[in-house]
Amino acid sequence: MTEVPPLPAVLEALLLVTDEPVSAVLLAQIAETTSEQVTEALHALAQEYDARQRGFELREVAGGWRLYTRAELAPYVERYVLDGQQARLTQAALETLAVVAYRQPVTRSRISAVRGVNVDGVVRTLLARGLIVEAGNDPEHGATRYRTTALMLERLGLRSLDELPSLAPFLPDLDDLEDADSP
Amino acid sequence: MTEVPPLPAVLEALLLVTDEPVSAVLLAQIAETTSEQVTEALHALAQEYDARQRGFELREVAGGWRLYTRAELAPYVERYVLDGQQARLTQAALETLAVVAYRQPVTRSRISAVRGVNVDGVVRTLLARGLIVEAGNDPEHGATRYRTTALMLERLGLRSLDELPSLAPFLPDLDDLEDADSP
Amino acid sequence: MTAPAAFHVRLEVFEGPFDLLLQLIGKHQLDVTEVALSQVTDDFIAHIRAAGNEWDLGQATEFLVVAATLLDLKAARLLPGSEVEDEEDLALLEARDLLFARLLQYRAYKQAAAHLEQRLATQARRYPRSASLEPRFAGLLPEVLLGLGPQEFAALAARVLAPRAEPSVAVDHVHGGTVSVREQTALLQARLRRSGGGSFRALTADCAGTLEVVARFLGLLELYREGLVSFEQAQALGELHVRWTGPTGDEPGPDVGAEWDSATPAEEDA
Repeated sequence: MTEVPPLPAVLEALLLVTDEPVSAVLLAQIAETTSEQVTEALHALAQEYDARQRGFELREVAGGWRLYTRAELAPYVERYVLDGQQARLTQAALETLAVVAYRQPVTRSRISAVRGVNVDGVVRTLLARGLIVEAGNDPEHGATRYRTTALMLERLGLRSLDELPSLAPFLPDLDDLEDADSP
Repeated sequence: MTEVPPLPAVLEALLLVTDEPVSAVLLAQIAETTSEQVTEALHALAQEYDARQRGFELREVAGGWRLYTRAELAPYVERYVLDGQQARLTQAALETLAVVAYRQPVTRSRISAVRGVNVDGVVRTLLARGLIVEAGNDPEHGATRYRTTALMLERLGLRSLDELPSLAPFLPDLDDLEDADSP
Repeated sequence: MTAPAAFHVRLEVFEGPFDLLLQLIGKHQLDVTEVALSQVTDDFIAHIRAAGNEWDLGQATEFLVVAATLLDLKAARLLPGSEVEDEEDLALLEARDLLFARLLQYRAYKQAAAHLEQRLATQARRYPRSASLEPRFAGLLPEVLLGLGPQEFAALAARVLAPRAEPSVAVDHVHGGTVSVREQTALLQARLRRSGGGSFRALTADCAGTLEVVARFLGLLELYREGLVSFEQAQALGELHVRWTGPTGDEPGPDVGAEWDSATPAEEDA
């Protein structure tokens, strides 16, 4: 990038990919500017969203900034959440759940490594759906680890983790993979 | 709510809470309007985001709409979401994906005939990445055929396969190739 | 035919015979629609030689098919009076057109692949909104459905957890003994000289493996090029008959097939 993009755009991009409040200090680090400038830009954005009656609003909560849906629109969001579509998991969520089920207890970074993508959002979704829970910290790095819940077993129709089918029959012949041109 | 909120705001709120591309039809159901109006409003929003150089953009991919960070801001987003990078596909995988995309449903031997090499390993890679799936058997020889997935469209940022550029100008008359295609 | 001594080919990354052929055509700044394929035949054969025994057999066969066609076309150009006269010539023209068509087809997909690559790269720089619900809505979520049973779940897990291969060149190389085209050609010469001819089937009946059959086939092409044998084939894929048309005396025949054997720094003449 030859030209430095405008600060508000950078902030919007960062806010879009997180669903946890982010501090102005952290945002300033990433945007390579001062937290004063960031705070100022965030306030301006919040005002602009309000003035233009956007569907989202920018609020400062618990020492961080986060995008929220506008309160007046809650009935629509509720309808969307209650719609049957939300009962099922996305493919990304299912795959992440599968990794946790077979590798538990497992940290987010390990899941990311397996899936090749950032899984923060998906892990939060699985937590929110009660399919996984935190299971202490990794003794080495101290990172939070996750395990599956009784609800997850119930949804699969299993009594215990011992009943999870072995992966062996499903794993491709490793010889076959040797000349796979991959990632 | 006494007053009906503006459609663009409703759509923005819904797009903020979704974690996969949402179809205009579903959005219309929730917003209680027609999918034509929704589609029109979505296009207008997408244009507005572009014109105002927002940090996010609204894109139609794989038959649905989803908010994305603007591509130019990737360096900042990647600084924040460190493990977000996706592994790149090899030339072999790209070429194989191209043949599947344009000739689907297609068997492995037909892909081999086009590329002049065995493609078993690459096909497995693409299957494992979820970019292609099995699509029944060839009625003549019974060989497994493959097609591309919605995930492939999403990764390419395509609305549908129709958006792929036409191969016709580059292709020799396919009738001449019948022999070449069945090794 | 001389393979220049200074011909040092650094094997570049290429995927299959068509890819290689396109690269070579590009290197000669020739247009694929007009190129006389015989011009790049030497380079192509040189690449095959340079790869030594680093070949995967499945790959090698495709390369050899293309190489054989190229040699054939080249030989036809070098032979005097190569106007279309008989069925052999017609078959050669067909082979050329087919090779052209496949090459053009491959090029089209290669261009499409480049387009996909660029799209993937751009799209990978856009990060999607993927958020869990705001706390006030989380309680509303309907009971979650997995939509699959234990077996399907395990299959999914296996797919996701399957080890990804390292990006590397093919590792399952052919480790069979090296087969010398030159030796096989000498053997064929001696045999044909004695018998005057025979079917390809008979000439390869004592081969120890596919590689030897391939080597003898290449040897026959070389002998054909030298004008020492002629071929007869009643129909496509039918029995191939080889007839010795060279001298029949006791004097040693020409050393043919040397340019296939990269291991021996053989004569640089022809």
